[in-house]
Amino acid sequence: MELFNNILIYFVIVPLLTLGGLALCSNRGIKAIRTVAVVGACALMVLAVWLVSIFLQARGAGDTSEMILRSDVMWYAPFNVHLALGVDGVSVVMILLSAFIVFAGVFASWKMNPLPKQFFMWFFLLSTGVFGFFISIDLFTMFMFYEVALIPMYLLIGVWGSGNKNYSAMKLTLMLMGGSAFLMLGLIGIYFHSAPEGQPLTMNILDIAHNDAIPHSWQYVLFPLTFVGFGVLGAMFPFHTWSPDGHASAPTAVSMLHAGVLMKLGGYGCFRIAIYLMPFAANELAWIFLLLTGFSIVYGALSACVQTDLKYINAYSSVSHCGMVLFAILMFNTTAMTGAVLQMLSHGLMTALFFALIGMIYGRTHTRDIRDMGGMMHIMPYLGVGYVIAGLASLGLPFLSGFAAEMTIFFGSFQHTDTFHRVLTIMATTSIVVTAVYILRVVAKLLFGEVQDEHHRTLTDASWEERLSTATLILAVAAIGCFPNFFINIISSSFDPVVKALQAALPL
Amino acid sequence: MDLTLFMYLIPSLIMFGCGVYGFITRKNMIAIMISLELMLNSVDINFVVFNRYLFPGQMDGMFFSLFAIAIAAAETALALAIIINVFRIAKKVDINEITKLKF
Amino acid sequence: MESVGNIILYFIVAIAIIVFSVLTVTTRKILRSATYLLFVLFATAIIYFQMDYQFLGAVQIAVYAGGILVLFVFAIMLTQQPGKSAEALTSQRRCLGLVAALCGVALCGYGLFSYAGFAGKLLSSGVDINMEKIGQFLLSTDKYGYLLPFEAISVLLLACIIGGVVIARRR
Amino acid sequence: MMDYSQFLLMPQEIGLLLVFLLVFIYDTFMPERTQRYMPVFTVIMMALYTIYCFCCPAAVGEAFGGMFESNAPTWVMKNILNVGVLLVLLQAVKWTNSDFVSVRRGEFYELTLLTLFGMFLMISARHFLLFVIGLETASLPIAALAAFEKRYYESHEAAAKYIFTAIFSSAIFLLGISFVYGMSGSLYFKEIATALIGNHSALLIAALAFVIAGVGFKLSLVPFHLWTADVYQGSPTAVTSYLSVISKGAAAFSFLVILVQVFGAAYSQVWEWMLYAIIVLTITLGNLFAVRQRNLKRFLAFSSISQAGYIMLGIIAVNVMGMSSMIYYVLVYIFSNLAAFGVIAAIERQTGRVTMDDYNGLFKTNPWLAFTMMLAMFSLGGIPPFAGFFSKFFIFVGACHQGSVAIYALVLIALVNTIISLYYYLLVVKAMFLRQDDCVIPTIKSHWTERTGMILCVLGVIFIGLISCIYAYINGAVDAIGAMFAAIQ
Amino acid sequence: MPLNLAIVVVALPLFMFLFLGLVGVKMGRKITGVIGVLAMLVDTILAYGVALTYFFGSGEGQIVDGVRQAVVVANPAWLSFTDTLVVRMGVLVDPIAAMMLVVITTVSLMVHLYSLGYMSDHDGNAEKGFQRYYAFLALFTFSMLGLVVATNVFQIFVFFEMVGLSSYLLIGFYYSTPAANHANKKAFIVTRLADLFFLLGVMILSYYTKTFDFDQLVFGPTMSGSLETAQSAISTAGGATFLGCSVMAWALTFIFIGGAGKSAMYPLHIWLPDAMEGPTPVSALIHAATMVVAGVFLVARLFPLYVLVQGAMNIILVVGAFTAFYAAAIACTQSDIKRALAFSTISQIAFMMTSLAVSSNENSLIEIHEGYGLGYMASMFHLFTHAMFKALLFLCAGAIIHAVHSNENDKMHGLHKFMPITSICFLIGCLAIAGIPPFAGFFSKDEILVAAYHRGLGWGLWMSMVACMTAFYMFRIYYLIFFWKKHEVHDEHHAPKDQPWTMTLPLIILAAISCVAGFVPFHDLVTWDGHALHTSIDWTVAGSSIGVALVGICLATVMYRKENPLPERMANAMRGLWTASYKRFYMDELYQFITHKVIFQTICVPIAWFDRHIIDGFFNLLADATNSLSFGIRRLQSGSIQAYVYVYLLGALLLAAITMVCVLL
Repeated sequence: MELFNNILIYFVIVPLLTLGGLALCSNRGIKAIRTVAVVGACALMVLAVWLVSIFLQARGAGDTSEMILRSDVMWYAPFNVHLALGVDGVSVVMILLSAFIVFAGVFASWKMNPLPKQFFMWFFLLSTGVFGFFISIDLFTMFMFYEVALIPMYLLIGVWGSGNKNYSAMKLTLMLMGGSAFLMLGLIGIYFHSAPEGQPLTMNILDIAHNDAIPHSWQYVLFPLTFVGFGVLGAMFPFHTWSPDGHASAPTAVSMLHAGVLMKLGGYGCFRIAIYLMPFAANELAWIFLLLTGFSIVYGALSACVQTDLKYINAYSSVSHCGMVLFAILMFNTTAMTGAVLQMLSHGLMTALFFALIGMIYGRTHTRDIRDMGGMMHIMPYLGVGYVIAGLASLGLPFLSGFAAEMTIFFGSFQHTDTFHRVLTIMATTSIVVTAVYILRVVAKLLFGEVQDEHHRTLTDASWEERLSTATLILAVAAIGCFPNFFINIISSSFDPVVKALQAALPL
Repeated sequence: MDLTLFMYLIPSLIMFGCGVYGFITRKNMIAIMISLELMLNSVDINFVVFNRYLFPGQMDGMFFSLFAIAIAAAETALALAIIINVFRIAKKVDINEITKLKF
Repeated sequence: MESVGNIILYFIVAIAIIVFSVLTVTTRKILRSATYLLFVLFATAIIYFQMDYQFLGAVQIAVYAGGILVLFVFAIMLTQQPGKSAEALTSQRRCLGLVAALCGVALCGYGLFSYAGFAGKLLSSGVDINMEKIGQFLLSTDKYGYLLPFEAISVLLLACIIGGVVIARRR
Repeated sequence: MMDYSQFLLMPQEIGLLLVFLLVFIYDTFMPERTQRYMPVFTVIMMALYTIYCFCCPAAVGEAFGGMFESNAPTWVMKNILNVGVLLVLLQAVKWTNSDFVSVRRGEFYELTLLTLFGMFLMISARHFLLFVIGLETASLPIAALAAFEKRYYESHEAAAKYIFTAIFSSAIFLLGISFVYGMSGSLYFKEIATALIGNHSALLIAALAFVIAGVGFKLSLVPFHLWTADVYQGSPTAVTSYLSVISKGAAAFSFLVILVQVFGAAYSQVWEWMLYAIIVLTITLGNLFAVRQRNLKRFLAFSSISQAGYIMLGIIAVNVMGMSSMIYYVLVYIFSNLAAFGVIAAIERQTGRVTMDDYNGLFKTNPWLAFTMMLAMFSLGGIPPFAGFFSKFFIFVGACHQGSVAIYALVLIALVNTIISLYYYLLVVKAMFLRQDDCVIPTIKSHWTERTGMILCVLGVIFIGLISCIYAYINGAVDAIGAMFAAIQ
Repeated sequence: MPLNLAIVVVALPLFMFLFLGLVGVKMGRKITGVIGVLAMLVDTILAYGVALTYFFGSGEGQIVDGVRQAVVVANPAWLSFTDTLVVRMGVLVDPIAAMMLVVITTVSLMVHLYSLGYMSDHDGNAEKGFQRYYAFLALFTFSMLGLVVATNVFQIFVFFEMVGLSSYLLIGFYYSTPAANHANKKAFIVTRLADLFFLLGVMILSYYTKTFDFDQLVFGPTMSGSLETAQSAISTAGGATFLGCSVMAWALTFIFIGGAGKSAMYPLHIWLPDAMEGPTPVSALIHAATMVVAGVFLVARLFPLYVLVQGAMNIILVVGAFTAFYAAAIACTQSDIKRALAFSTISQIAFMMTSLAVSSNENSLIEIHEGYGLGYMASMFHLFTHAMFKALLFLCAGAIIHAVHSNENDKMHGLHKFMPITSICFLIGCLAIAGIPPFAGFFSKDEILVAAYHRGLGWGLWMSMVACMTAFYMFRIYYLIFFWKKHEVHDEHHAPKDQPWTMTLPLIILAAISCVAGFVPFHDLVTWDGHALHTSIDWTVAGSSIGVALVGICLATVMYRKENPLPERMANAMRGLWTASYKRFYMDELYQFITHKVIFQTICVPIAWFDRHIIDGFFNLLADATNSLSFGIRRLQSGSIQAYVYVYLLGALLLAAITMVCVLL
C-alpha cells in the first residue's frame, strides 16, 4: 500500500495501536497500562520530531510545494471523499505540539484512578482525532477526525472529572457539537461549490482553493458557518462559555489536551478551511469577527481577574489567548498569522503546563480556590516554580513562548494602515497588562504569602513523573521563547498561499 | 334527471365522515370498529363508482374493492380478537380505559 | 337519461346510507349500531348491483353482512355487560368529532367536486361484466391480471389466522 | 396467458416463504422436546437464506404486467432487511424460549417472517393493490406480535392501540388511493405517473396527503406518529426492535418509490413542501419528546421518530445520492438500533428493568453491555468514527445535492436537532458511566445468541462506516435506476 | 582586551543564573554565594577590561576623525516579523553602554559581596533561599547588561521586561510577608503598564521607520549619534498625524512613558517606595543604582530622535522637573529610612531626566550649541555618580537595618557611636548627593544645573531649589539615624555594631569611589555624538549650588542634630502639608481607588457576572427552553387512541389544506 509508505498515516495508526494495546491490558495491571501508554506517547514524539526533520530537509532541498508528504487514497468515490494526507509548516508544528502534550499528558495522569485503562483508551482516541485532523487535507476526513477528537471529552470529563462534572461535560459536548453542526453544513456547502460547473466536485482542500469556484453569494453564508463552527472550539466570544465549566471539571490530562491541542483545532480550521477556501467572504466579513475576537481578548482577561478557582482563571485566560489566535488569523498578513500559530503553540504548551500544575496542586490540596491556599511555594517548591514559569509565559515574558507569539501578532496586526485594525490592535495589546494582573494575583495568593491551611504543610512536592511531565512542557515553552525564528521559519512560508488568495480576492 | 358520478360520491363521503365521527366519539371499542367498517366501506364505493363511471373498460376498481373487502375482514377479525383479549384482562371494552401508556 | 326506477332506487339507497350511517355512529345501543351497519352494508351492495358488479355485490353481502357482522355480534355478546346502560357522550367530545368529520368531508368534497374530470360523468351502458371474465382476470399473470395479489392475500389471511391464534390462546 | 415463470423474478420472496414453510412444518410436526431448538433452527435457516440472497445476483425485471418489479435497489434493500431480521431473531432466541413465551414461540417466528414477506411486497410492488396487501401483511400481524407478552397488560394495550390506528390509517390510505384511481384510472404506478403529469388539482393534493399519512403511519412521521411510543413501550422488546428498524426501513423505501415513481411529476409543486414540513416536525418533535423519557423503550421510540425524519431527507432529495444514502442510513440504523435493543432486551429479560435510572452505574457491573449501548448511542447520535456519522453525513450531502436553499435550511434544522438528540443519547451514556446507584443491575450473563447478535451489531456499527465498499455497493445498485430521478429534475 | 568579551560579560551572569538556579539549589548555601561572588568578580574584571579597552584602547576604529564610534560586537537575528522588521539580539558597545557595563558590574559585585553578610543571621548562617537569591541577582545582572548593550529598541524592550521580572522576583524574595507579596505585584504591574506604552511606541516607530535598529534610527554613518539619521527616520512618517500630533511625537512619548515606568517618574513612581520591601542589597542594586535608570538610558539611547521631536522632549522636561521636586518634598518627611532613600532616588533620577530634556530648545535643530550636548553628558555623569553613592547609601542603610532590625528611624537614633564606619560612609554618601565638592555628586549635579540654566533661568532656579531640598532631607536622615538622641540599648549582647567585613568592605569601596568618581573625564568619554565636549566648571553656577546645598545642610543640622521640639512644631504648624507629604500626597490611595474601586469593582466584576449570567445564561436558557417545551408538549401524547387519531386526521387535513392554499392560490 502506497499509503503506508507515508509517515503521516502513522500518526493515526500509532494511537490506534496504543488503544488496541491498552484494550488488551487488564484494569488491574497498572504497570502494563502505563508501559503501553508511555510507549505510545514516546512513539508519537519520535514520529513528530522525525516529521519536523523531514519537513526541514524537504524545505531545505528546495521543495516549495504547498504541502509535502502528499498521499491520496480514494475512500468514498460517490462523494469524492479521499483519504488525503499532507502537511505544511503549520500542521507540522501543530503535530509537534500535540505530541508534546500527549507525552506530558500521559505522565500527568500517571496515577489516574479509577479505571486507568479506559482513561488512557479514551485519551488516545482523542489524540487519534487530533493527529488525524492535522494530517488530513480532505474536508470529510478532517471533519471526521475533528469530531472523533471531541466526543471522548464527554466521558473523560464525566467519568474522571471533578466538581459539577455532569453538567460541564454535557455543556461542553453539546456546545462543541453545536459548533460542528454549523461546520458540517458549511462543509457540505463548500463541497457542492467546490468546482466550476461541469467539473467533478471535490473535498480536497487544495483543489478547492485552486478551483476557487465558490460563488461570492455562497461565501457570505458559508464563511460565517465554518468560522463560527471552528470558532466555538477556539473559544470565540460569545461561544466560549463551555470553556470555564469544562476545564474546571476536567481531569488534568484532559484539560491539558483539550486546552493544549483541541482548542487549536479551532484556530487551525478557521484558517485552513474558512479563510483559505473563502477568501472573498473572509475579506468582507472579517471585521465582524475581528470585533468579536478583539473584544474577547480583553473580555477574557478582565473576567479572569475576578475568578477564584484556579481552573476558571486559566479557562478565561484561554479565552483571551485563543481570542488572540483568531484575532491574528483575521489580520490576513503573514506576520500576524505566523504569530497566531506561534500563539497556538505557546498557548498550547503553557496552558497544558498550567493545567498539569493545577491538577497536581489540586490532587494534593483538594481545593482549587485560591482563597483557601497560600504559601505553596514553601511546601511544594517545584510545582511553585513551574507555576511561576507558566504564569510568566502566559503574561508574555521574553524568552518564554508567549512573548514571541504576542509580539509577532501585535507587530503583524499593526502593519495594517487603517484605523480600525490599529485601534483593535491597541485594544488587544492592553491585554498584556491585564494578563499580568491576574497572573500575578494568582501567584501572590497561591504561592506566596502565608500558608492558609495548616494541613497543607504536610503535603509533598512533585513526584518524578510529575516532574518529567512538567519539565517537558517547560523546556518546550522555553525553546519556543528562546528560538522563535526556528519555528517562524517553519511556519511562515505556509501562509503564502492563503495570503495570496486573500489578496486576489480583494476588490480592486 | 341524471345520476351523475357525484351523486354516488356524496353518500360515500358522508359515510366516511360518519365513520370518522364515530371513531372519534365512541367509547366502546366495538363501536369504534364498526365506525372503521363504515370508512372502509365508503372507500370501496369510491373505487367501484370511479371504475364504473370513468373507466368502464377495465375492472381495476372493482377488483380493488373485492380485495379490500377481504382485507377488511381480516382486519376486523384481528381487531375484534384483540378487543376481546383486552376485555378479558380489563373487563371492559371502554377505550378510555386503555390509556395507561402515555406521555 | 336514467330510468325513473333507477333514480328512485338511487334515492332510496342514498338516503338509507346517509341515515343509517348517521344512526350507526350516534345510537347509544351497541347492538343497534351493528344492525344499522348491516343496513348500510346492504345499501352498499345495492349500489354495486346498480353498477352492474353483481359479483362484488354478492361478495359484499356474503362477506360483510354474513361474515363480519356476525363477528361483531358475537363480540358484542361476549363483551356486553348486563344491566350496564349505554355510554353517554359529552358534548365536547361530540363537537370535536363533528369538527374533524366535517373538515374531512369538506376537504375531500372540495377536492372531488372541483376536479374537472369528474364533472357531469354519466353511467355508460353496454358494459359486459360476467363471472368468466372476472375469473380470468383474477388468475391471470398478465397485465391487469390479479394472480399475484390473489396469492399475496392468501399469505395475508394466513398471517392473520396465525395472529388470531396467538391472540386467542389463553397463555 | 399464464406465465408462471414470472415467479422466478421473485426469488427472495419465494425463498422467504420457503423458510417460513420449513419453520411452520418444524413448529407443527416436530416433537415437543425438539421444539426448543426451533428458534436456532429458524435463525440458521434465515441465515442460510440471507447468505444465499447476498451471493446470487440480483434478479432484475418486471413481472405480472408490471405489478411487481425486482431491480438492484429492491434486491439490496431486501437483503438489508434480511440481515436486520436475522439479527432480531438472533436476539429473540432466548426470549422465545422463556417460560411464558415458549408455547407461542413458533408463531413469533412465523409472524415475523410473514410480515417480512409483506414488506418485500411493499418494496417491490408497482401496483397499488399489491402494495396495499403488502402493507397490511406487514402491519396486521404486528398487532398480534405486540400482544405477545400475554402476562402484561401493557402488551395488550399496545396491540389495541396499534391495530386501531393501523386500520384507521389504512382507511385513510385507501381513500387516498381511491382518489388517485379516480384521477388516473389505473393502479399501476407507471400508468398513474403518466396520467398525473401536469395534474395539480386539489384532489391530487388531498390524495397525496392521505397517501403520505398512510405510509407516514408506518414510518411514524409526525403528526402520524402518536401510536409509536405507546406501542414500542408496551410490546415485547423483540417486537419493538423489529418494529423500529425493519418495518421502518421497508416503509421508507416503498415511500420513496411511491413518491418518486407515482407522484414524481408533482414533486416541486406539491409534495416537496409537504415532506419539508413533515421532516421539520418529525425531527423536532421526536427530539423534544425524547428529551424527557425515562423508559428506554419509549425513549428509543421517540428517537426512532426523529431518525425517521432524517431518513426522509434522503427522499426529499430525489436523487441517486439521496436514495442510496437513505438505504445506507437504514442499514446503519438497523445495526445501531438493534445494538441498543439487544442490550435492553438482555437486561429486561433477566431483571425486568427498562428505565434509564435502572441503568445507573451499569458500566461497573456489565462493562460490555454498557459499551455496546454506548456505541449504539454514539452511532445514533452521529458520532464518528461510528457508522451513524457516515450515514448522517451522507444523507445530508444527498439532501443538499438537490441544491435549493430551502433544503440547506432544512439540513441546518436537522443539524441543530442532532444536538438535542445528542443530548438525550448522552443521557443514557451518562446513566451508565457517570452515575452511581445503590441498586445497580447485577452482572448479567447473556445468552450466546444475544451476545452474537450484539457483537454483530457492534462490528457493524464500527465497520460499516469505515469500509467504503458497502456504500459503494448500495450506490452502484441505486445508480442502475437513476433514470427514475432524471424525470423529476 | 578584545571587545568581543562584552558577549561574555553579558552571558556569564546568565550562565550563573542557570547554574545557581538548577545546580546551586542542590549545593550548600554558603558555597553558592561564594561561587556567585567569584563569578561576578570575573565578570566585573571583564567589564572593566571591555570599558577600558573601549575608552582608552587603540582597537579598530573606536575613534575616527575625533568621533567615538559605537561597535556592534554581535547581532544575530532572533525574531523575524517581516523581512525588514527583524528583532536582533546583539551586543553593542558605545560610550554609555561601556559606562553602564562598569556601573552595573561594580554595583552588582558590591551587592553580591555584601549579601554574603546581609543574607545571613548574626551567627553567619545563610538564610533559606540563599541560592535562589544569588540566582536572581545573576538573572538581574544579565538582564541589565543585556539592556544596556542592546543594538535595537526592541531588544531594550525585551530586557525591560526581563529586568522587570528580576525586580519582581527580588522584591518578592521574602514572599511570605504580605507587604513584599503586594509590593512585587505592584512593581511589576505598574512597570508593565508603562511597558505597554513602550510597546505601542515601538510599534508606531517601527511601522514608519521599518526598523528597530539603532544604526538606522540614531547612528549616523560614523556609528555615533546623528541628527541627520534621526531626521530621516522621522521623515519616514511623512508628516502623518494622529489627533493633531505627529505620529513620531506619539511614538516617542509612548516610549518615554515606558522609560518613565521603570525610572519611577510621576505618576508611575508609586511602585518604587513599596519595592523597598525587598532585601536592602537588592534595593541598592536594582532600585537605586541600575534598573531605575533604565528609563534614562532609554531616552539617552534615542536622544537624537527626542532632540528633533520637541513635543516629546517638553513632556519629559515637565515630568522630570516636577518629579524631582515632588519626590524631594516627600523625602523630607519619611520616617522609614529606605523609603526616604527611595524618594531621594526618584528625585535624583528626575534630575537625570530633566538634564536630558533641557538639552533641546526651539532652535537647536539647526545649530548644535553647547547646552544640549552638556545636558546629555551631565545626565550620564550623574547616572554614574548617583549609582555609586546611592548604592553606598542603601548598603549603609542595610547595615543599619541589619543591626537594629527595623526600617524606622525612631528605632535608630544615636548610632554613630555603635557603628562608626557605617556612619562615616553614610556621611560621604550624603555629602556626595548634596553636591559638596569634591565628592562625586557635586560635579555631575553642577553640570546638570548648568544645562538647566542654559535652557532657561526658571528651570535652573527650580532645579537649584530641589538641590537644596536634597541636601536637607539627606542630612535629616543622617542626623536622625546617627545622632538626635542617645541610642537605648536593651540587650548588651545584641547591641548594634559595625557589620562583618563582607558588608563593610563594599561600603568602604563605594565610599572611595564616591569620593573620586567626580574626576572621571566624562565630557571626553561620554557624549551623545562621540565628539569630546569641552567644558569647565562654571563657578557662578557651582558656587550657587554649593551655597544652596550648604543652606540645606545647615537647616537640617539646626533641626535634627540634637533632640529638640522644632521639627514637631514645624510639622504642627503645617499639619496638612506635612501629612500630605508623609502620606506621599495620597497617590497610593488614588491608585488603590482606581484599580480596586473603578477597574475591579465596576469593570471586572460586572464582566464576570455578565459572562456567567448573560452569555452563559443564554445557552442555559436554550437548554431550559428545550426542556420546558418538551414538558409542554407532553400532553399531545395523552395515551388515548382517539386523540391520536384526531391529531393524525387533522394533521393530514391540514397538510392537504395548506398545500392547497399554497399551490392553488
